[in-house]
Amino acid sequence: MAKKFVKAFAVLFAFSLIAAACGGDSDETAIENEPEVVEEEVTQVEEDREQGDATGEDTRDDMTAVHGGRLVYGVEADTSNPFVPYASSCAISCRMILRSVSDALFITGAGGNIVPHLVETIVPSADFKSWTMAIRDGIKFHDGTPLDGAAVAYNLNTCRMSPLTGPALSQISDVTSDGQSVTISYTFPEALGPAALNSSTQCGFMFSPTWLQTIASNPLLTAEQRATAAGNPTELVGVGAFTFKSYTPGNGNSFIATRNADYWRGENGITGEELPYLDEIEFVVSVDIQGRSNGLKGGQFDIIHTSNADEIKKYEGNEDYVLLQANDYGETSMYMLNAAQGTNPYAGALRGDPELAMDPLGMNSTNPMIHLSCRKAAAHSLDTQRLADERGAGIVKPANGPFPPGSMGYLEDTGYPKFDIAMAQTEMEQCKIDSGQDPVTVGVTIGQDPFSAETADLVVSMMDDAFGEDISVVVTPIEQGQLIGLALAGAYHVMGWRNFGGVDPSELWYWWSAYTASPVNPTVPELALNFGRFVDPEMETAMQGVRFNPDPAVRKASAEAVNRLFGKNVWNLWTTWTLWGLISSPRVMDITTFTTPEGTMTAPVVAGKHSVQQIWCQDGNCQG
Amino acid sequence: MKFLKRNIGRIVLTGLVLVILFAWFARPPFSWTFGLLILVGAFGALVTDANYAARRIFSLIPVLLIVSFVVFSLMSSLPGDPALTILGAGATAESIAQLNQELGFDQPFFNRYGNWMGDVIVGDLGTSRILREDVADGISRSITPTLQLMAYSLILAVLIAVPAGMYSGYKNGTRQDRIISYTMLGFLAIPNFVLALVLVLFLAVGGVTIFGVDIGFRWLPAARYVPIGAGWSDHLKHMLLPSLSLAMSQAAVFMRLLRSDMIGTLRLPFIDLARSKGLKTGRILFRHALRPSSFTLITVMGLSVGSLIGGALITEYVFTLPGVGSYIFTGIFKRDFVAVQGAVLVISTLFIVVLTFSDLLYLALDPRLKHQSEAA
Amino acid sequence: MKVAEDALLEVDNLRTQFDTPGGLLTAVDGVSFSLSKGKSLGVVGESGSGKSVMSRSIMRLLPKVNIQTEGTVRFKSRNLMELAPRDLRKLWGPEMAMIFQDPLGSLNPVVKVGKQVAEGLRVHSGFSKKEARSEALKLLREVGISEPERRLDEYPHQFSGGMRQRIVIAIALACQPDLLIADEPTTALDVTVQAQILDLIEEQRNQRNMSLILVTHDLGVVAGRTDEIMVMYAGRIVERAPTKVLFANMKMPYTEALLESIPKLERPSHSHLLSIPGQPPNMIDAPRGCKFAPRCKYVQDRCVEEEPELISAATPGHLYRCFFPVGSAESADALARNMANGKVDESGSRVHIRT
Amino acid sequence: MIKLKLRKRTREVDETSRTNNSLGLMFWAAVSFLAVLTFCAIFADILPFKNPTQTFKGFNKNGPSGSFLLGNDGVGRDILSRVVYGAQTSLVIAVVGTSIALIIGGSIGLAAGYYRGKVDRLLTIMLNTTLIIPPLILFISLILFLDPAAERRMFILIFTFALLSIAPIGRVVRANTMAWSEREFVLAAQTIGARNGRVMFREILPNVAPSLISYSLIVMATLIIVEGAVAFLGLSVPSPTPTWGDMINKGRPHLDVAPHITLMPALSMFLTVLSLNFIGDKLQEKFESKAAIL
Repeated sequence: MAKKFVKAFAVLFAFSLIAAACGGDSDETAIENEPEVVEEEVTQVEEDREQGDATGEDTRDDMTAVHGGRLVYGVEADTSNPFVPYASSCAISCRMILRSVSDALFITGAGGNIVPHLVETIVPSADFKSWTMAIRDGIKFHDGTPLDGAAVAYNLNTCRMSPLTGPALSQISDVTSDGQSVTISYTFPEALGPAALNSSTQCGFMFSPTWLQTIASNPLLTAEQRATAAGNPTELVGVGAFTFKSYTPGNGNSFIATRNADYWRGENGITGEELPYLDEIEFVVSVDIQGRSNGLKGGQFDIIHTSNADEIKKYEGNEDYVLLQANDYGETSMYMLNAAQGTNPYAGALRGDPELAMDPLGMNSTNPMIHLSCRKAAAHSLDTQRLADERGAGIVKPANGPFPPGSMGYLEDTGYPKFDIAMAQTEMEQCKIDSGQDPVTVGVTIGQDPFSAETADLVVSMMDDAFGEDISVVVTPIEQGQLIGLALAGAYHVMGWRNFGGVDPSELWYWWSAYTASPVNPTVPELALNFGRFVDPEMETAMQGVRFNPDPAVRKASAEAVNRLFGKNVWNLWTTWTLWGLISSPRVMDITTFTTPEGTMTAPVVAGKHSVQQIWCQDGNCQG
Repeated sequence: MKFLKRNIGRIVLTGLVLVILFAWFARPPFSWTFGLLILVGAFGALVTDANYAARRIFSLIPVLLIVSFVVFSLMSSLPGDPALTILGAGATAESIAQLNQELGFDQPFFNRYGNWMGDVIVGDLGTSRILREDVADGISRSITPTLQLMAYSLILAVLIAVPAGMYSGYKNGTRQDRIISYTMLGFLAIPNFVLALVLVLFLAVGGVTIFGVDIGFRWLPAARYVPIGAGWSDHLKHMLLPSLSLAMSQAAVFMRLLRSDMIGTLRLPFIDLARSKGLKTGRILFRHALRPSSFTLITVMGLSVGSLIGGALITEYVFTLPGVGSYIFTGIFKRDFVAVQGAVLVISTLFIVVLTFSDLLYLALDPRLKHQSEAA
Repeated sequence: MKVAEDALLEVDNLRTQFDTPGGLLTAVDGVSFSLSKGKSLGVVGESGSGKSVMSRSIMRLLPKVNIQTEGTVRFKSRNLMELAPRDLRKLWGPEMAMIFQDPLGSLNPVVKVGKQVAEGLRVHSGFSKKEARSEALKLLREVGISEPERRLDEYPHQFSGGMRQRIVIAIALACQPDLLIADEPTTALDVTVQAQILDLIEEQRNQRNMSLILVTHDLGVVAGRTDEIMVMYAGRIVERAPTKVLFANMKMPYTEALLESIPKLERPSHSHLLSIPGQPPNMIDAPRGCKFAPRCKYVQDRCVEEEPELISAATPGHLYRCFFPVGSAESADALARNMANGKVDESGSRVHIRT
Repeated sequence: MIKLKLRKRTREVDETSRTNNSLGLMFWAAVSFLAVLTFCAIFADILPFKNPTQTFKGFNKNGPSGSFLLGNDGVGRDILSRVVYGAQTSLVIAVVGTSIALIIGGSIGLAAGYYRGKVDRLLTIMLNTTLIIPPLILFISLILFLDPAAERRMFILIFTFALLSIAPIGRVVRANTMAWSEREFVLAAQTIGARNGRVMFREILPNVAPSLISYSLIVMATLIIVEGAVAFLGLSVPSPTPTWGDMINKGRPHLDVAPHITLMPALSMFLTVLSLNFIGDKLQEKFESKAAIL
């Protein structure tokens, strides 16, 4: 009974930490999230895209994998420094690196279910408030430290105590270990438990505690230990298929990892498999999509990734390259709005401060978007179909909420304002009264790449068309990696963004909760995970229905209610469902294939991320 | 005592070299600047006299002070809460207070300047909170590709400009002269960022297809940096397009200068004498006319390093090169003040050193000036 | 015109024209003469008389752009006008060499003098670096430079004007040329140094049995130094004669004027250029008749109407171009007439009416 | 003597084919191009150009057509009007920047060249100080440190560009002033007791002016390119105000499918810079040969 319950929820629940992220080339910046249920194996890319979830699976004919080769992967950003999970704003590029040097406790299965990977078995207590995991025996970190219960507990505790990742793990009350087993205690009954620590979650990746103890930023260290800590937080010591070789920060530089001959799934490992196939893998930072694309065409990169649909479209039908498209685990592209104003009774209650200010520094006081009328006016003025057609090369669809088609909570009509200039102008009149501004002045923060800037130009022009002299928009480009910082600190009015991918709405609660909408930790006065900083009691109620009610019908209704609340309150300006593209040389095989030691297939692409252990190149040579 | 007096220049120079050597070993990024400084000093001592070279190098000190002051003033005019801007995400109240203290924002301006200069002199440019890296390390790492890029561009520019300028000056007024001059005028008008795009499009990524015909090639790499250690040919292949895109407008400037100076020189009587000796035209042009025509060119080459550095910023961005330009570029968009400040300081120092070098080179090439400097 | 059998250089009807914005400028106009081996010829004329252009035309040193040269220049029976630049280069240095007016300008300021002297030797005689250097050393010693070992490695600006000209001479002599053209070699030098340099040239010419063309504006310079003198005016030869004959019996009023302009002790040397009143004619649109007519104190109507031919005088080898040769009865009459009608003043100077 | 004459003559000969009174067809072509461009830029609001920031739905990346003569950019804006309004930005920055530099650099150069000695040394040091920091780097630091928010970008651009052009202009004026103040008429003016200011502005300046003007054109050309580089990095006047460099940068992602988006602004910049350089060259040649005759 208990086991069945777990399984049912395992499919539904998944959890992700901050996947602070940045689309180096897309017009929005991503906060990555959870896998979503893949309804079926899809073969026809085109067809799927019509349905809103193209496959990312490498469907080329099976050939026998061979060893050897050096893969050069052009990645979009250098956002990850340092890589230690508890301190990293880890975007897709960073996740790819984590996947190469370490493995996660769990991994997302092909059906969106959660499959144990480093964990062998998992058993909950009767009240689901405590979960005990058995870690596979015999696995060693690259430095020889054994992966035991204590090591896992140490990793989890660094994340719990970190100001960055702590808030997302706040439901964990304690982590204890004994031999190869780890027990996690929760303050609430948790239907899913630690399975949330999967490969989509940076804290699910395990690193050597011996090494972590040498890192000065480790929150578990005492002041004296910190003073003598001399380890380098970028020189990752994990359990992964590749071992750290070198890392140099900055555009054009790279992270290099070489084959780990003692990989636990290798010939010397506990499973006796022969992973990985590649001798070496190099992730080269190339923030400019044109630079990345040119590098692929010029043969400097063997594979690149991008969420720039315009660039993806150029590779369609190009037989010199293999193009995989994926929007399975649906992120949504949007213009995020900062609604911080007034006080927050929810967080205030937790902190014992009934007057807890949402915007203590007054950074958002001149933002007209704190008024519903202004948000509505902006939403009415945006022709999202046009954005999809002209900026997404017609291969992406306009979005109307955080839940893409096929996911729970998706609605044909969420009540989100439709493109309607007359309505926009009506709302704008109200907005001018509400905000007391004429013209209404708003700042838009975007990534610095030309494509994002051009998209922003289009958006501004749409607003000009609708409002003319009534609005004044100032666009500020900033480096992708810094966008997350501004979002966390609430230092923006409107921001180009990409977020809310996930299997189940329940895992998205902390993005939307009032508890995380204002300073979540007394020692961190600025940071909030609810980047939009909206306090919505109805949203709290609806999210509780999604999180804690086991009845699928209630959950679905609650999720739809969440979607409608977004539509009604216009907390974000939705643009399109995000599409990821992996473009590679045809020599690179099995890019997205990955099976567990038990033979379970895993999800090929999770919001652009995929495993690298089973990639191989024809004739053991990626460059040909 | 007499020995001391007579050789004061030599002694000072030796002392300077020792100090610099110390700084070199103390911190890496200055190895470049100071290394060059040593070269310049040695070169100066060789071609002129030690006294003059030492004087010239000493005169750099006030200039360097001005630069550091300008850079520091910029840093001090930071808008908003600098600590917050620097720390960004992940800042704690504690760390903000600590940083404010560390940066000494509570102290008066000149105290801060003094402290900062103290750090800079021993090679400590501070730590970038955003890159989470020692700025000096970052710059010393990224300056290698930039210096290579600049060196290759300069070499390419000279290789293009000298023959073209000499030929054009020699053929002054003819159709060949006009063709070369107008072509170069054209290159002067093509911004390097456009040239970079065009070169990549047509020589690296296969060009465009017009009416079903592919125009373009895939001869050269379009991105990435390969260090010399990974093989010279590979290294040069990767550097060719970036260098070329930087070199062309410089070549145009150089060529035009050389051409007009060449025309002037070829009118001088010693060219007639050289001809009357029965020398071949090539020998006359290269052995007799080139050197006296190259003085302006050398000065301008020194100055052109300034625009090359600016150009490197763009070129490195387009070609995904991890140079100092990329470092500054990222720093700007990440609002990483410490990193940009350090990089600007190092680049300016480098620039000044190069200018001094070109001055001394000028001196070496024109014995008349050397004579004057000795007399003075 | 008859040419001696052993002529080293024969110039026949040489004409050099410059293509200028104002029109075709004729700098050298139909010059013919010959020079035997070992002989020396002085070419005398004012600034702009075409003597420098002529010497360069003979050497074929003029640039090609916008300049036309006609006629023949035979050197050792080869027509230089038909030689390719390659072949000319082989002549320059070992066969014929030139010395220029400005000793500082003639030396490359950024090349050590030793190198400049040795350069021709390296190119033409195939000397090694060392051989060329020792030969250069010898040459410098021959032209009278003290401490030549040290001075080989010095730059031109470290030498005085006279020393520089000595170096230029050394360069010209380096490859033992058969013909030396010295174009105003002493103009830029002090009077005291002038004589030394001229003596040096003379001495070297005798030693090497070399032919010499000495171009100068100063009749005094060539007096007694060259075997023959050729006087040029407006691009033409106006008088030519063996030196002694010329001084004894000059026919051309222009030569006479030049002679009068030789610096006298009581007059500072730099004033001599102004001593012939009037200006040389415009060479683009030259007047009909005798080119010297406007400045000539013997001028008659005929001189303005008609240009005199180059005719032989009684003395052998003496040619001149005048209707009223100096010392003849006609000229005395002409002068008297001019004084009478006020064209010439009491002192015998031509009165000029500014137009 | 004859030597000098000869050289002067050959010099005139060389230059006939090029300067020979008329400035040549190319010169007038360049002048007309600039005149048309300037006219369009000044009267852009009156002339029938489309709104440069208006995006036309469904026209994105369209090639040249009847209603959009130079085609449309990545979001459907009219490239022709963006080129014209971009010229406005470029020309304003170049002209104002150069003018300020002319006034400051010109005065410094004039004083340094006229007074010589200590004044000269001091002013030369001042001029050289502005050369210490490489131009683009100086500009970028100014942007970053003074105004990351892009609100006063235009002002900073002009300020920096003026600062950067002071030294080159000052040097040219200084050298010219030195040469001219040796001339007889200047000495004459000085001997009759004219005041220094009068001599500088009445006697020297008019003679220095021609070469100064032609040099200013070359400085302007340089500024246009530097502005382009700055805009290419996304640091010039904030979007959506059109500038050529920004248009080139934004056309970059579409280079392989719609090259005209990049080509048109690049071509405008190329022609403008070429014209300015060409006119500057020609004028310099002309003034130089005139000065030589004097």
